[in-house]
Amino acid sequence: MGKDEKRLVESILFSASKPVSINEIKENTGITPNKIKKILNELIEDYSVKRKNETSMEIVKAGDKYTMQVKKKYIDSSIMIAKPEINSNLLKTLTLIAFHQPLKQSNLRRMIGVKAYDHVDELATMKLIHSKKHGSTEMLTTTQLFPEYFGIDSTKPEEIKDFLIKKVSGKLNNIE
Amino acid sequence: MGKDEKRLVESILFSASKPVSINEIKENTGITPNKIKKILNELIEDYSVKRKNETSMEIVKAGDKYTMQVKKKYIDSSIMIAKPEINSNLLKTLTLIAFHQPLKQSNLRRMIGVKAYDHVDELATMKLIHSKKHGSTEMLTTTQLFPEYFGIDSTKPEEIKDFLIKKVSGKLNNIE
Amino acid sequence: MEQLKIDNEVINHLLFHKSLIDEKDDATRINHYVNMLQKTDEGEHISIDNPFDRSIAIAFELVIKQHLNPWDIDLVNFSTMYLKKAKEEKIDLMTAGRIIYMAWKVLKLQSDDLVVSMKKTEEEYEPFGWGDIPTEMWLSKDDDYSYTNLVINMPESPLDEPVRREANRKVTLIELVEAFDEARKESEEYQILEKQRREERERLSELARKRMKGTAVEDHLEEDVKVVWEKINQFPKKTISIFDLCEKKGKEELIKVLLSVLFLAYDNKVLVYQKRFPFGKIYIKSMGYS
Repeated sequence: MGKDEKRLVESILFSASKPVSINEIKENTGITPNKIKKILNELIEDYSVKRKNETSMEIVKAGDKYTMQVKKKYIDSSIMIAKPEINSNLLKTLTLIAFHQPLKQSNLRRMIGVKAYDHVDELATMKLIHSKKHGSTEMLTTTQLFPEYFGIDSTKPEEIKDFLIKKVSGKLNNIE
Repeated sequence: MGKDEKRLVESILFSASKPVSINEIKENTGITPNKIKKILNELIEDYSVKRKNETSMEIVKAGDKYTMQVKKKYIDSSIMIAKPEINSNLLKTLTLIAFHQPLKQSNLRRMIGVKAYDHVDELATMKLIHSKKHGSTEMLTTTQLFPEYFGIDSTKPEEIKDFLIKKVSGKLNNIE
Repeated sequence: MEQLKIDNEVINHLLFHKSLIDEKDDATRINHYVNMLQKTDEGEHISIDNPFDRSIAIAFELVIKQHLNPWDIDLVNFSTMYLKKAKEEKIDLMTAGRIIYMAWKVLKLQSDDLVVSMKKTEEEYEPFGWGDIPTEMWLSKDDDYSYTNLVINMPESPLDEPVRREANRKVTLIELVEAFDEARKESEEYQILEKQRREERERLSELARKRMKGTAVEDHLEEDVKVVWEKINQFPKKTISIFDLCEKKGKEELIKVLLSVLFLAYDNKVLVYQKRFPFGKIYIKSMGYS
């Protein structure tokens, strides 16, 4: 039954606690990849349009994967119970790396000062950025985990950049 | 607004990933306990009656707490996609300790290398193993929680050992 | 042409290290090496009185003559060549040996425990190549500049961490049993490898001991190692930072402590690691007497 398959995919997204790939969904449900793609698009639409006011969750494409998460609007209350991992200064540094990537560590140092080194350490430990030796400095890029973690619908640097620009202007408008 | 409060409570149930009490919901949302109770009953009804065929999740009362979970019907496919609470490297170390117990930490070091120290720390924190000073090293044994956790019908080290050997030699076929 | 590039690399390498240290402190020494290097480049043969400087000078000479990349030196080959060269030059083998010996130890430690795990975590995902590095400064583009400033001065971060479930499940019995089977196999393999490593280590330290026998360096080093080991044992925590072991802030003490810690790591008394290589903080984890 088509309807049941949709529920099956939904239950996977709910239980996974992390973004899942179409392949992982296939392995757990036996549904064909094409059908899974169709179901996922339906689910995204159901949550964001049809049931918009009747749910506090959303389903989003995150990198090449899919995930169920709390809508932004309700994050403030639920964040207390789910404990965020990354403090806001670190998030800013990550934003700069993602925006300017590939970014030389020495340039990051010029942007934010000596804390650059600690931040790079931490972000690399979280596997959100890559740091690769290049002559006497390190070249910083975001990893594949980055769009997955933040629910960004692209793995392309240029599109990630667009996303980040939108985010900044969104935040600035909210403040005013 | 009433509708928004309902969504707020729902987002808490979703993100908590474990049963939460009315008090915990109150602390995170500021809604009064009486109202929370009302909202929870509405949510239970929404998921189980109104939206019965449009969701694979349900909200249930578990003791004095409330939780959002996958409906029984969909559990079989979705359960394995969640991460196990003990990661596979740690699990391997645990089985070695269970098999060789009482096992000197220094011998564990010889079996698996320096990661032994971190693993012992973690397993002890999870209360799955005991570590007791013995001369210059630590003596490792499994706790009572170990057989409980895995549903092994014995607390005796010898029987646990037999169990592991039998299961492995049975080529994993007889376990059910 | 190629030769010239590598020579420049060596000088860059030195200048890079110079930029990392205090102006007064060791910079004069590095300057000295740079001068030395430029002289060899001009065909002048190195003749220096200080035995330590001489052994270092030879190291540089080797790197240049053998076209080695100073950022990525194969220490095994390097040590062989270096010792041969040191003998030819009638260099004080005690100092020369010490340099190689320490380098070897660090390398051994890294290859024993770190390389394996590093290989595993390395990602294949590489959206950029070296050609993608912008040649102009980020400051030179208006948009980039203003974006950077906006982000830095915002009261909150533009990125929000999404809230997802963090649910996990219990381990199943099948997983337990499979893990046991794997653990047994891995442990057997590990022990075979460990035996080979031990034999190799013993062979090497025997070699080094012979070389350093009865020297002043050996005596000092042993004393230093003893003191540092006692200090480590006084800490209630198992994991400490290398700075916890230094009383003053001087570079000399730091190097002395680091050398001792490397010896202790080599003897399996402590575990030394960095969260990030090469400039991350150095941590030391005591492993007791076991």
